[in-house]
This record gives sequence, C-alpha cells and structure tokens, in this order.
Amino acid sequence: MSEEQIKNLEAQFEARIARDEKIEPKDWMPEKYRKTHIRQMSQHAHSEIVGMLPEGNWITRAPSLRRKVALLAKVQDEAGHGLYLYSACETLGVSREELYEQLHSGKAKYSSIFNYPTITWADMGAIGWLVDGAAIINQVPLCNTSYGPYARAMVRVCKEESFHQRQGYEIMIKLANGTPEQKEMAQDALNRWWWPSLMMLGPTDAESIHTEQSMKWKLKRKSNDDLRQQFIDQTVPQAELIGLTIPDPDLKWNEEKGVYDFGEINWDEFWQVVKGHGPMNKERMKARVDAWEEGQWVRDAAMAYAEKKRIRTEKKAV
Amino acid sequence: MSEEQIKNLEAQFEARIARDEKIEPKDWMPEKYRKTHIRQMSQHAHSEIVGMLPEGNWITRAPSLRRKVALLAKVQDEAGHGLYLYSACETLGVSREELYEQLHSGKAKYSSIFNYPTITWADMGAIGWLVDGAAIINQVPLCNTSYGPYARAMVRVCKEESFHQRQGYEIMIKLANGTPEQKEMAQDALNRWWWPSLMMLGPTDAESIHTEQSMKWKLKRKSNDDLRQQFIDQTVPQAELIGLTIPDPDLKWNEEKGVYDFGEINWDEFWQVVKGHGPMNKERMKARVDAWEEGQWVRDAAMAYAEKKRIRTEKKAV
Amino acid sequence: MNNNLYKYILGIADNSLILGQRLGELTGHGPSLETDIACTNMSLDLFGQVRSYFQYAAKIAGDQRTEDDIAMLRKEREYINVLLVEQPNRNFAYTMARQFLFDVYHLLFLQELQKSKDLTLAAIANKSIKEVSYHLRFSSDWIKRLGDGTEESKAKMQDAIDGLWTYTDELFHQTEADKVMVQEGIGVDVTELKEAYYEKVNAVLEEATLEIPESKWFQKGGKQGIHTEHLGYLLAELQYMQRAYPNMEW
Amino acid sequence: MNNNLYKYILGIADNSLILGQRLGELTGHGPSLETDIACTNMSLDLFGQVRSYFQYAAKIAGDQRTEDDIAMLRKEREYINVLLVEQPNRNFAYTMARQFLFDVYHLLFLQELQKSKDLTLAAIANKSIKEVSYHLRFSSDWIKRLGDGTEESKAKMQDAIDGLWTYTDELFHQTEADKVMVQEGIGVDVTELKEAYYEKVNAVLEEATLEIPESKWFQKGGKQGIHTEHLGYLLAELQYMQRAYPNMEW
Repeated sequence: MSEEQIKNLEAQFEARIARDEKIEPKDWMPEKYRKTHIRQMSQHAHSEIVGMLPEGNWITRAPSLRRKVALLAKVQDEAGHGLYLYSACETLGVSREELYEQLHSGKAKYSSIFNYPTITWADMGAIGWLVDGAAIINQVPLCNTSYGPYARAMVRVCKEESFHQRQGYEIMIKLANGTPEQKEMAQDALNRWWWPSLMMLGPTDAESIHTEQSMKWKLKRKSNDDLRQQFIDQTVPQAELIGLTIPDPDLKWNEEKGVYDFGEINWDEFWQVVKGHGPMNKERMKARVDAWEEGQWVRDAAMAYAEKKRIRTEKKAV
Repeated sequence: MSEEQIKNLEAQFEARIARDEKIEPKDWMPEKYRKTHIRQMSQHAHSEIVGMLPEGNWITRAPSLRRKVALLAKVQDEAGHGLYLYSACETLGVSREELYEQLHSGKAKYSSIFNYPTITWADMGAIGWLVDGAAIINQVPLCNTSYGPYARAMVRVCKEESFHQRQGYEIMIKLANGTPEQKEMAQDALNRWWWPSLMMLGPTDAESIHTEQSMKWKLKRKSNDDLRQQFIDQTVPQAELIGLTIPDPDLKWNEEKGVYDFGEINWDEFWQVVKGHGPMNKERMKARVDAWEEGQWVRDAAMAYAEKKRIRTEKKAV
Repeated sequence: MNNNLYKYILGIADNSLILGQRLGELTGHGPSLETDIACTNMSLDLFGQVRSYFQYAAKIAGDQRTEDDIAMLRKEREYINVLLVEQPNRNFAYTMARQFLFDVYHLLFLQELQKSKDLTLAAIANKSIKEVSYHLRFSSDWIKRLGDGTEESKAKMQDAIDGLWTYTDELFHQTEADKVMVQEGIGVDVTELKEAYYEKVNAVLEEATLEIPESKWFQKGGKQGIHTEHLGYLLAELQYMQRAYPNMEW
Repeated sequence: MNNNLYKYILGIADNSLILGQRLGELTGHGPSLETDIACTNMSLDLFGQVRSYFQYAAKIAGDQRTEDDIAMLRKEREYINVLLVEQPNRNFAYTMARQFLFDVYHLLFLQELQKSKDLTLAAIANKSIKEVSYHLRFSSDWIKRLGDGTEESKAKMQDAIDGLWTYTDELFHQTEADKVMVQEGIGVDVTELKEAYYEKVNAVLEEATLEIPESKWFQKGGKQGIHTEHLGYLLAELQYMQRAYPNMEW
C-alpha cells in the first residue's frame, strides 16, 4: 500500500471511531491501534489472573461457609474475566501462550495492587470494596471503547465487578459492626489498602503517557486525576457510613470545589512496586510461573490426546 | 581355610560368647553372625529413623512450648540412635548408603508400629508410654548382647528410651487428669495404640523364626510371648493408676499364674502391616525416599566441597 | 434429636466438605485457566451442597449449632469423611484421579439418595445430581486425556490411580448410623453400589488405556474418624478463623 | 506493666519462635541424618530461648498470661518477627541461607544484649550466645559447601541468597519500643550492627564463591506486624491445639 492509501484508511478509521462505530477484528486498523490494544487488554487480563492469588490465599481459611462460597465464586469470576480478555486479545492475532510468555518474563505488566499481601480476612473486604471499586471506575468508560470485543467483554466484566464491590463492602459492614477485634481488623485493612487503591487510578496526569491517543480511541475518557477524585468522593462517605476512618490526615471536604481534598500520594512507593520491588512481586510471579511450568505435562497430554482422537476419527471416516 | 579350621574357629567363637566375652569388629566371626547382626541392627536403625516421622508430625502443632521442646528433643534422640546403630552396622562392613538402599527398596524392614498414623496430640503420649515401653522390653536384654558395638549402643539407647517412656506416660497422666475432652483423647489413643504395641513384641513363639540361634548369640534372651507378658503385666497397672481402660474385654488378672490373661491378637492385621499394607506404609516410605532423593544434590555438594578442600590443602603442603 | 440421622448427614456432607477444601487449595494454581475454573467450580458446587446438608443437620440438632459450627468446630476425630477425599493434591493427576474415584461413587449415591423417604435429603440429592454429573464428565475426560496422552502423563495417572485405589473400598462400608437409616428407608445401602462402581471405574480406566490395579488391600478408618495424617493440617486451615475469633459473625 | 519492655522482648523472641517453627517442620526430612539432627537441634535451642524470653515477658505483663498464651494466642498482626525468619523451607539452600542471614545478625545482637542493664535479658543473651555461635558455624559451613560445591548447589545457593537478601535490611530497623529501650540502656541499637553484619556476611559469601547481591531494594513490615502471606499458614499450625482446646493444661 502506498503512504497515500494508508493515510486514507487511517482517516476513515478515525472517522468511524469519532462516529462511535465499533472496530471489529476483521476491520483494517493502524498497527499502533492493534499494539496499544494488545498491551492494554493483556495487561487487564494479566491483572485478573494475578489478582486471583491474593484472594485465593483466603479460600481455605474463610471464616464461614457462606463467605467461602462467595469468595470461590468471586475468584472464579476473575478467572472468567481473564479468559474473555485473553480471547479478546487473540482476535488481534496474538496467542495466549505469547501473552503468558510476556507476563512470565516480566515484559507485560499487571495491576500493581496485587503485589501487596492479604494478611487478614478483612483484606477480602477491603479488596472488594476498594480495589474492585477503583477498577470499576477505571473500567466503566471502557464499555464504550472503540474496539468491539474489548467493549463487549467490559460490559460483562463491569457487571460482575459491581457485584464483587458490593460484596466486599458488605464484608466491611459486617466487620465494622462486629466485635472490637473485628472492627480493628476492618480499620487495619482500610489503612493498608487505601493508598495503594488510590495509586491504582494511575500516575498523576503530569506523569502519564499515552493519554491523548488513548482518549481519541476511547481507551480512556477521563484523566487519571479525575478518576482518582471520583473514587475518593465516592468512597469517603462509604467509610464514614460504617464508622471507619480514611488513613489520610489531610483529607477534608472542599466546600468550594464540591470534592474532597486529599494528602500527597507516595509515588516513590508506586514506582517501586511497578518496577518489581513490591512486597509480593516475586511471589506472585513465582506462583504464576510455577503453575505454568508444572502444568506443562498436563497441557502436552491434552494436546497429544486430542491429536490421537482426531486421527482415530479420520480413520473411522475413511 | 579348611573346613576343619573353620569348625575350630567357630567353636572358639561360640565359647567366647558363652563366657560372656564381647565380639569386636576385628574379631573373626561366622558369616551368619555378621549377616544376622547387620539385619537386626539395621532394622533397629531404620525403626529409629522411620519412627521420627509419626512424632515429627506433631512438632509444629505441640500444644505448649514445654511439650514442643520435649518432643523436638525426643525426635532428635531418635535420630541420634539411628546414627549410632548405623555406625554399629558399618563396623560389620556395610555402608550407610547400602542400608538406606535396602530400606528404600523395601528389602529391609522397620518396626511396623510406625505405619500407624498419629492423629491427635495424645498419640505423642501413647507412643512414648506404650511404644517406647515395648521397645525397652525388647532392648534392655540387648545391653548384654554378644556383639560389642551393638551392646554399647544399646546401653545409651535404653537410657534415653526410659526417659522418653516416662515423658510419654507423663503426657498421658496430664491428659487423663485433664478436662473430659483431654481424657477422651487419652483413652482414644490408648485404644488405637494398645494392640499394635502388643504386636511390637513380635509374632507368637510358634510363628517366630531365627529364635534359637539368636538366643545363643544373646541377640534374644526371652521369647516373644514372655516379653509380651512382661509388657502387659507392667502396663496394665499404669493404665489403671491414671483411670484409663485397656481396650481388651478379655483382660483379667490370673491369680494362679500371677499374670494378666489377655485377649487374642489380630495377627492378620500384623502380617498385613508387615507386608506393606498398613495405613501409613506408603507414606512413610515416600517421606524417607523423598528426603533422600531431594537431598542428593546437597550430599553431592558436600562431597565436592570436601574434595576441593583436600586438594587445596595438599597444594599448600607442597 | 435424631442422632442417627444427624450422623448420617455428616457422613455424606463431610466428604463434600473435605474434597471441596482440597479443590479450593488449587484456585489460581491450575495447569490452565480452564482447569483452574473447573476445579474452583467443583469446589463451589461441593460447598453449596455442604451448606444444604449442614443447615439441615443444624435443624435436626435443634440447639444453637449453626452450619459453620458443624463445619468448622469439630475435633479431628469427629470428621467422618472417607480417607479418599482428604488425600493431598500431589499433582494434577492425583487431583483428577481422586475426583474421578469419588465422582463415580458420588453420582451413584445421589441417584439412590433422591429416592429417600427423607424429603429434604431427596431434594438436596436431586439438586446435586446435575452438578455431580458434570464433575464426573470432567474428571473422566481427564482420566482419559492423561491416561491416553503422553508417556509421562500415562505414568503419572497410573501412579495416581495405583496410589488412591486403596481408598476406594471404604466408600462401600456401612456405619451403624448407615444401617439404621437404610432400614428406615432414608439412607442408601452403599454395599449395593459397589458392583456398579467398579464396573464404571474399570470401563473408564480401560478406555484411558490404564491398568486396573490388582491390589486387594484396602484402607479404612475415615468413617470412624481415624484419618490419615493429612487431615489435621487441612483442619488447621479450615478452622483457623472460627477458632481464633470464636462466636463472631462474618 | 512496662509496655515498651514487653514489646521489646516480643520483638526479640518472635524471631526465634518463628524460625524455630520453620526448622521444626524439617525434622525427619533432612538431606542427611546429620543435617536433620542439626536443624532439629537449632530448633530446640531457639524454642529454649523463646521460653526464657516469654516467661520473662509473662512476668512483666503481670496478669494471667503464660508463655504459651504469648506464643500461641496472638493474632496475625501481633507477631512482630522480621520477614526473613518466616520465609518457607523451599529447599535446603533456602533453609541454610535463611539461617545464615539470621545467625550473623543474631550473634551480633546477643553480644550487645548481654551488656543490657536488664539483667534477665543479659543473662538470656549470655546463655544463648554459645548456642547461636554454633548455629552460625553450622550455617556458614553450609553456605560454603553449597556455594563452592557443585554447579547445581552453587546455583541453588545463589538463588536462595538473592531471594532472601531483600529481607536483610529490616533486621536493622528500629521500632518505637526499640528506641525507648536503647535510651534506657536496656535495648541494643540495631542500627549500629549493620556495618559489621554486611562485612561478615559478605566475607562468608566471598569465601563461598558466591556473588553479593547488588539490589538496594528491601522489604519491611514484619516489625509492624505486616507479614508475608506465609506467616498465616504457619500460625494456623502453631496455634492449632491452643485454639481448638482452649484453657487446658498439657
């Protein structure tokens, strides 16, 4: 194709997006669009998969059967989200194996929040309430993103995430209304998960890259700082309602702007965790790599069996 | 050597034993004496090593620090006994590696009692009281056995075993005098360990092989049935003293003979466990083999390092 | 309180409880995303069944006992699951073999239990059959894939079947409570399931090109609360929160 | 009750408690009988120290608390051992590396603690020094044997040192209780041990032909009760009996 032709296609492509038409796998798309989508969708998929680990850590120790069932269902949903999102990536011509390879080699990222440990049961509440809460704020706009398979996956994901978020908040309500020990456990979890949750909305706008292009492609509709403000404004009253204290001495309602002012985020910690130095980065990667490597013989067997079966069926057909 | 000469040596040898002289590693001995001793001592060593497992199972869960320390010390003593006994075997020209090989391949036996699981804390009491109690009855006569290294090892082993036995009984006393739950736990452990402990004294005399020869060599001084009777007569009053019931409806004092009559032993179970079909035979062997195989690289490294060090020392000397 | 019925329910539910717990350990660590989801799903189904059974048991007990008390506050010797289900997840072959050897039994059992005179048990059985049929399909498929897959997978699966075979006979042992319940038309006579069980198991093993173990030595004790040493560690985790934070709501 | 002294003692003793527990897991499973005995022996020494510390802490608390209550009835967030000692026994190289990286610190610490104005602590330190010197000799020897043994053992030991290095810096962090105790002449100023620590560690690693990790990123949190996910499982076992059978004597 000539440069002229490509320019034309690009113009048509951008126009379609501007008209809110969906781009589908078989449509022509600029290489950068494809790559950016693979990067973002796979990062999202990886986050679901790695995100199973901190919650999976409490399945065997859930305090009641009802909570155990709910936790199992939630982690299973996360695996399901991973599955749709990997499939959505595959529509752009990249295999799941390649994507795993990128995760395991450290080339691909996943949400840094999952590099913190879950050390008490209350962390199951805090993750649902805060982490899923922040995730929803990030994800709801993506239900209208330009790439069809991603947008459709996000509709389903967001619906389930809302359910998880309510479930997490409900765990916190129960603890906050429980014995002093339970209330302390809830407050402690909020103390530990609050700042990492704020960081989940991404670096401050000044430090953020890719934003403009992503806005155009509807991969992003608001800036990180706006999303963060939205998260804070939504979450602070929820904490107050159940008598928990946000661990930020600088937090206060700004009557004039109609939002909460909040304290400074420790971006050093953020970048440290992103770079692999968080408390659980190595453990998380080890868990994923071990599962993959120890599962190699199983996947090989499944392939070998399918191949044998195919041959037998062909022979019968002859 | 002529047959005549061998006959002579054998006669001298038997005469020395009859005079209660000790046979030492460098002395001439009949091949059968050597083999029988290797078999019996290594079986004893293996029992110590395998015997670490059922008790080791409760180290991380011991109910108090005091008990945890005592249990660690006890299991460490067992390892120590294993060590002397393997060393005593080595004086007869067999290496520890060969002995392990015999254990791991199933060729060598170990005490069948260790093929039962330890499922409550009270089992730590029952093992000390009953299993070590039966072991002592088996072993005390061996302090005067004819083979010097074995006799000397047994002196030390028996002293420590007596201590273990008192410690085990003391655990039972505490439980028997404790809460109803603790008393039930103690009774349950007695119920489960009683019959296997009786079996530890070996098959009935009618079924027992090697006995006559072993008597002559002082590897055995009383018959299995006599030892069993001694164990029962010693243990029944101990149970009564702390209010526990021996799980044998046929048990009763025989005024005339001055011993306890007791019920029939389930020898089918005994032979089943000896043949490898006890509840834990496979697990015990797996634990030993795994430790050995997973430790191969460690032992290789220690050898390689020792060799490097030797070469360096030699070079310096030159 | 009907003690025999109570014990009978526990005998059924403990199997699902302990197997569900074992499957739950695997979440996030499966050999593929699809198997991970399936194992989590089976765990979920089993715990759902456990809740139904224990809610009913709590009702029968008629005291303050809750489903969670029954599930998490008994002592080591009071769990009466079969030894099979407490065996650890040594590798995926073991996990699937354990699942399959239990699923075949579980389905046969539920098919009979749905005819129980006890309408609650019949209803739970009826609801569970669909789930357990799926479990059996899933585990049978994996027996075949691994048995008839690669040399390595065949060796691993054969090893798992050989290792777990010794725990199959116990499925067909009757406790005293079982006998009473059978007489009353409430319980299932498990001795009558044995033939169909080994027929089905053997058929799948054959299709999977695996050898049917010949050993005639079997382990027992689970139904009397005499377990392997694995169960204690499982219970320490299962009970942790209820023990460390007693009498609280979650 | 002197809260700072109580916390200070727990800060010392929890390290021995958790490390002793980890070593206790290995009993009967060592790569050789001699190493098995040595690891059990180190566990024994550490628990012996724990008892002395917690008996003293119980006295300071001055209520009904016993050494066992302090050891086994705290919540996850109340254990204040360093993250290093709770790391699992991944293999013998990890076990020895963890031991060595702690022993070097432990000996330096006890050498200072024996000068404490608190005579009980000084006496415990004095008694423990001989034990810990032996631990250090044992673990250093194994660092050298594995580091300078075979290619495989070198790779494993390097991997263990690299993996655990991130937990070394925390040894030299001061808590509030530490600071108060240092001021009162009771506690050891751990910040002053750091240089000697890395000197000693590096010397052994060099002799073992291992590379000294260059990473400047360190983990912390243990001293504030924020642990890795490994600790919870360890506690479930450690506490099992005291939780399941409360208020009983053993």
